[in-house]
Amino acid sequence: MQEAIINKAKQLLADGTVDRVIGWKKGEFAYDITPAVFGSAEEIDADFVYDDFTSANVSKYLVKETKKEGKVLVFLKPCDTYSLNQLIKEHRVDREKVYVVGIPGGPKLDIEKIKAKGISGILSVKNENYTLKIETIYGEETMPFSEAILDKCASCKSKKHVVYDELIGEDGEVLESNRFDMVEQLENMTAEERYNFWREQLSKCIRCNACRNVCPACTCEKCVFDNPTSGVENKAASDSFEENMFHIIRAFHVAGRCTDCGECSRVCPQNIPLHLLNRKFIKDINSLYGEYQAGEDTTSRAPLTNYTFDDCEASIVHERGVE
Amino acid sequence: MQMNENKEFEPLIVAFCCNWCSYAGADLSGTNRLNYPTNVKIIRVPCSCRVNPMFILRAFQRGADGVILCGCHPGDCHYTSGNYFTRRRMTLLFSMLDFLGIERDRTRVEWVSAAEGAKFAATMNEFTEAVKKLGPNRRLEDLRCRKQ
Amino acid sequence: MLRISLDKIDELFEAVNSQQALYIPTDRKDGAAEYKKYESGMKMSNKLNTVRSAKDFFFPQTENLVEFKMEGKKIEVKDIREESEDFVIFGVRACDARSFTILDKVYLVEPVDSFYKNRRDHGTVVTMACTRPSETCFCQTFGIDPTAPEGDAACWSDGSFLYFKANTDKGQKFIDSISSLLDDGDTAELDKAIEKTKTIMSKLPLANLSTENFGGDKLNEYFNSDKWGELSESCLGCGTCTFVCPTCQCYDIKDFNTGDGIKRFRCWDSCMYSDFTKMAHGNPRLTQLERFRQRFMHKLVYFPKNNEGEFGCVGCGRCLSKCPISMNIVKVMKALEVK
Amino acid sequence: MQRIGVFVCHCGTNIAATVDVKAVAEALGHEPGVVISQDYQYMCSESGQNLVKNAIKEHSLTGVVICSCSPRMHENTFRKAAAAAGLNPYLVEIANIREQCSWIHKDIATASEKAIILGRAAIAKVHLNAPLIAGESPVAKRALVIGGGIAGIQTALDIAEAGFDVDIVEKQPTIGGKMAQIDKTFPTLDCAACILTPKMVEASQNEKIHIHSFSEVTDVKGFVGNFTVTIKKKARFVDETKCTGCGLCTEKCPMKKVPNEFNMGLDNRTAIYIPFAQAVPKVATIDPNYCMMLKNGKCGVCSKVCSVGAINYKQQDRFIEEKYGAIVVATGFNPIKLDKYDEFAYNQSPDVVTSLELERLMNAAGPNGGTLLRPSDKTHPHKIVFVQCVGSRCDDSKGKPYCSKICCMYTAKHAMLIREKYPDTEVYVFYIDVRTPGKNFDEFYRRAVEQYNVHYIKGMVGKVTPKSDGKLAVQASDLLSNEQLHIDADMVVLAAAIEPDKTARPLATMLTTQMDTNDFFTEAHPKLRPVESATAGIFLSGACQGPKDIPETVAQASAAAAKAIGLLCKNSITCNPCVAHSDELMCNGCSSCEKVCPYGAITYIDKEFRMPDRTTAIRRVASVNPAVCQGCGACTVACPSGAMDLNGFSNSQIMAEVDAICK
Repeated sequence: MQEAIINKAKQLLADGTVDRVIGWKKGEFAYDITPAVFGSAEEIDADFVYDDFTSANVSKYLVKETKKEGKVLVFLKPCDTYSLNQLIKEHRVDREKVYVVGIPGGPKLDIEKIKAKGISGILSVKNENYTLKIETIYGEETMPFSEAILDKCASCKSKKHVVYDELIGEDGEVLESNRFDMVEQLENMTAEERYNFWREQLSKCIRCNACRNVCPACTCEKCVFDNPTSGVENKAASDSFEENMFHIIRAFHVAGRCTDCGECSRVCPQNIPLHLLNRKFIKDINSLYGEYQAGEDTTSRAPLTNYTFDDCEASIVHERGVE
Repeated sequence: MQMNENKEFEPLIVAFCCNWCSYAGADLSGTNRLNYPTNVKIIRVPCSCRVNPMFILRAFQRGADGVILCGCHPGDCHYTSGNYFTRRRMTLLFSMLDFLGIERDRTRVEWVSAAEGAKFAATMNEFTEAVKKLGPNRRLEDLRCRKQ
Repeated sequence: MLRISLDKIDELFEAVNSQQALYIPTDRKDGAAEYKKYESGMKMSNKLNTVRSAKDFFFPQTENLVEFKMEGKKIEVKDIREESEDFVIFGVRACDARSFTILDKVYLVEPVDSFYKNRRDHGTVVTMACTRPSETCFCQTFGIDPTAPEGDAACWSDGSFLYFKANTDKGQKFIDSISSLLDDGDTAELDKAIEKTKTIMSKLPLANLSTENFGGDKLNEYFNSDKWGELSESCLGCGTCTFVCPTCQCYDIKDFNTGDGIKRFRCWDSCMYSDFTKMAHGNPRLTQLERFRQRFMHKLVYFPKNNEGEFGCVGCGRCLSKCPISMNIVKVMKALEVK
Repeated sequence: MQRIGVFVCHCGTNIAATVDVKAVAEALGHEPGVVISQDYQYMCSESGQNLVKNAIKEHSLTGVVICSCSPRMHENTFRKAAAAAGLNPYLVEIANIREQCSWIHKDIATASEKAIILGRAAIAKVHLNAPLIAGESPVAKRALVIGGGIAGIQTALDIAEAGFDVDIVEKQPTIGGKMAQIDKTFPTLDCAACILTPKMVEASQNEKIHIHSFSEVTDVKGFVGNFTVTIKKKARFVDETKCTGCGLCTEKCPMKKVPNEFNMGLDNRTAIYIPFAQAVPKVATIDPNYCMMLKNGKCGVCSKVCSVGAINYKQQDRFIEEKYGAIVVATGFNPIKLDKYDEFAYNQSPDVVTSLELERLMNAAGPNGGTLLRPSDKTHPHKIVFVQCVGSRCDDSKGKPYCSKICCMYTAKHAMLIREKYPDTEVYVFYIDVRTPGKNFDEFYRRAVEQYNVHYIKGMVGKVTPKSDGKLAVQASDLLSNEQLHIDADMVVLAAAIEPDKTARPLATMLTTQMDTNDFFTEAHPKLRPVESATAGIFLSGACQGPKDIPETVAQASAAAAKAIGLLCKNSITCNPCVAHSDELMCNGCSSCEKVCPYGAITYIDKEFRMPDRTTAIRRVASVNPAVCQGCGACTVACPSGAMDLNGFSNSQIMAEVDAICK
């Protein structure tokens, strides 16, 4: 696959279709891949990588890259295409300036899950028939591929590319996923249990803003939390309230816009399952206002900028609540 | 939150009222001398759709024990559609607060028309009682703002 | 050497905890390690390191500095400083231990940061030698020996016993306070274990990373390097690297209006943030490139320039594993280095 | 540094009785930024306003907080006062310590405490107020009158007289309303039709007046000076423009057993009908509930006899949309239904009638051609009992708590007319009180008692029982002599309470105007703005605002017309400057705000911006048209970056209020 992608990139650069390529660059180790912009075939040959660790959603970089001269080639996994579509819908990315090549997606691997098995000093990770052969300073280790896949891939919602100029490989289908299971589990807890669950999670937050800054829906020119005149600006959570506030408002601001790409949870250095907040909104929207998948198209009205006369009342929260 | 002399819990209730219906409804309940507790403090907004979730969280942060949002009945919005957006926004916000384990009885949306002075007073009485039962807001308060 | 059987480690913790507050790294439900106040039954983590570094104990993420009370139109200024309680941080790794030296160079020079000093004076750092370094470790680059950690007192494990040695008076006091639990023992097993660790250290992928081409005199070589553009282009501008870093020491001072007063507090800031160095006229660091450059130039050039060659990095590897886009000081050094 | 003035109004004792105004003024004087804090008896009086004006000048105030009644009441008064003193009117904030404090709380200590908090919130807000300059918006030179009774007709005539186009929307096939059903009017006893029908004709002939009969208002959008109203012209199955009102169809229509509403169901009409001879427009209407042709396609007689071909069985409801500068509500009243009053045997005996039914029974155009006959056996009644306050002044759920105001006088009129025409008929009137406050009213009532020997008995009728001989056994008590009375009457007339028309409430909803608990429209001020609703550009005429007799109704109708004319005379009105605005530097151009704007006030422009790296780039940013924006604020919440904010109700202002309240 990597080879096909590299060839495609070089071809489109060579025939002048595009001026730059957004992809992934290999790192020091087997897993520390960095998203990168490539300007030439030489750079691509040297560093371009597409493997089990290239999980980063690079669609957000298009906001910046499309402001520059020329056309940019981007390789998008199915989930990433939803993000791009949403950005196009919100006029954050000019579709004309992007050449989208859809590529097969995950499941991608989560190095944290490998390390959590006590495997350290990792030198290389190889997938042999869905068994990972991990070479370490302390000797070779193995583990099943399935136990090391990223959470966001484990609950993959779609293998379909919703926007592309061309595809490498076959297009897939929208999947029946179990992505709301954990949300439902939480919903079925008592308020006290939920409160304790989230307090434990959110109290880990160090307000590094990684979740926000990686989020393709968070492309505000100036975030309210960075704006001293917004009245809610804060740099660090000085109180449990602020831990809650930041995450509630962030989730609310992307409600109906979040495509559920899962990047927020992937990048959280404290392993907070932030995607559950977004999924809660998605689940509510689906059940209260009809199925809606952000990024599925570029024309539909978002649930929060829409209404019907017979929408449920807010009291539904009381009526259906578990206690 | 405040305690009166008998140390009975007196909740602080912030009520956001739209100018055209609910604020007028509140006025009417005044004109008709329909009592409701002093715990309720009203903030006038042009339309219920002006109420940002951040205002609601802010109120809780600063010591409110309950927040109620009143607007025109669906279909009666002075601005045609504002309260429909309010309804969706608040449904989702309240659901999220509930998801985080914050007592769902601390928040409420109620549609009160300019003619419903009695409903306004009744709603405020009822909501204040409900919040009183819950006790002080602890799950969404900012300790730095707690009154000594 | 004074030692205690690992079987009796709980007794040790109980004994320390009965005298002063004790903090140990322990595993959270999600598997990651973090420092927590010791409670009976708490187990020390086997993880190489905590997600958040130990700098929190002396330089917490937020702390109140002063309060202003407003009564009508009058303002009263309240000094809220209090003497810190005595506490012990147990199990600090060599890298984190060195970070205190670096922080001290910032906060204990004139004008002394009284908040930092207060906690530094009352805190005893008990370090723990590493036995199982990771591929992300590069403390050696900065001359740190993880088998001989600094700190007020250090301890080693050979798998059966914990061995103690004091590095400072405070450390000696700590060892004295638990001396009833310690016996003098033979270090043959320990020496073997240390040797083994040293062998592993030499085989680490970053073992050969060197600072020889970095330092206070390299401003011109690196400031205008054309590498900064590509290094910073995918930086998200988040603060993860800064906040997990044991040596990052920047903070912002803010006022929080509680309604009947102001709480002035400081909180960690990150040079990666777009409003860092923002002043009345604007921000001299225009783009992420300048901000990104600042972070690494500070660690590799400016800090050693102002601190007798001490680099602003201890090679703990946290940023290597936590950066959302896997950009880090190692990649920067390698890309930038002019030999 | 802000220099804020706080002014605490006593409102006589309205506020001062439950709020310690001195303590409030004292406490608020200590708030940051406050340089003067005063209390005064009536802040809205001229001297009160002067107090504010002088303080603005003397203390160079940068903001004013008035702690008084609702801002819906006097915000404008104080804004004007501030403007007169050279302070931008939008630097005034009102703390509502009357409607939302003194009037609803009883304990002085807690009410005062709350008043201080409300004052503090207003001070916190005014700290952040910015001076705003109001724009202007044009006024549509056309008025809408909803309801074509005497109130609506009079209002329309007056507005038309002033030279403005005016549309009357009447839900019945004819204008005229209740007055057209009345026989004679008190206290002059002149014939109602003789004074009303010329006005109806005048209205129909005035080229400035456009009558939409058999029509309803279905939608109202917009705001003062610029309402857009949708009117449903209900299908009457007769082409109004062709029908000459000859009445041939109504003679030939085979369906003759339709209860005649105009005569209160006391006789019948045909399925195609003209309500009464002087109807305006004099156009036939087919009642689809009874027309055989419409029900099962068998008949078509009217179509055959109509020489002008006006009958159109396929006619559909039509909707028209029109722009208006002002709207006058004149929806009138109805007598209440008496279903719940079994004690008066209204449902058991046809000889128990309401006063309005009696009007028709006595009217020359009524079912009996003007001869008063018992509905049951068409015999001449010799003993008639009038029962007052049926459903009025009730404290139970059956009736209305208010006095219907007109019953005392029309009952005196009825009694007098009967005694005049049929001296052999004895008339008894049972009353609680006789209320006759009006010019020549008491004289009129006394004439009934003294000259016409009507038996006025203070007391209530307990029960009316139909007897087998056709008489009505009336059981009553005479409260003055403390006797129980038994009267065998031939007829009983019930003075039923009046209530607002049922269409009033949905209309109030559309107009976003206030109503009281009895569904009467609420005036903006009971004393000072009796014909305006609290919603700008909506005026009230006639009994929709409260029970009224004809002269009062006409007076109010003209007053409402005068108010409407005053508005229509203006070429433009000052716009609300509290509109949204977008900070281009923060705007993402995402279109969320545009999607929630009900007025289409937001558009997007591509604008060149200097980027942080000193290059330039084109960004899409929102731009708000302040003349179109109505200031609802929906966009401010839809905007995730907070680029969109609202003048007068900014994020920071509202949060400052929240903070102050939660302090």
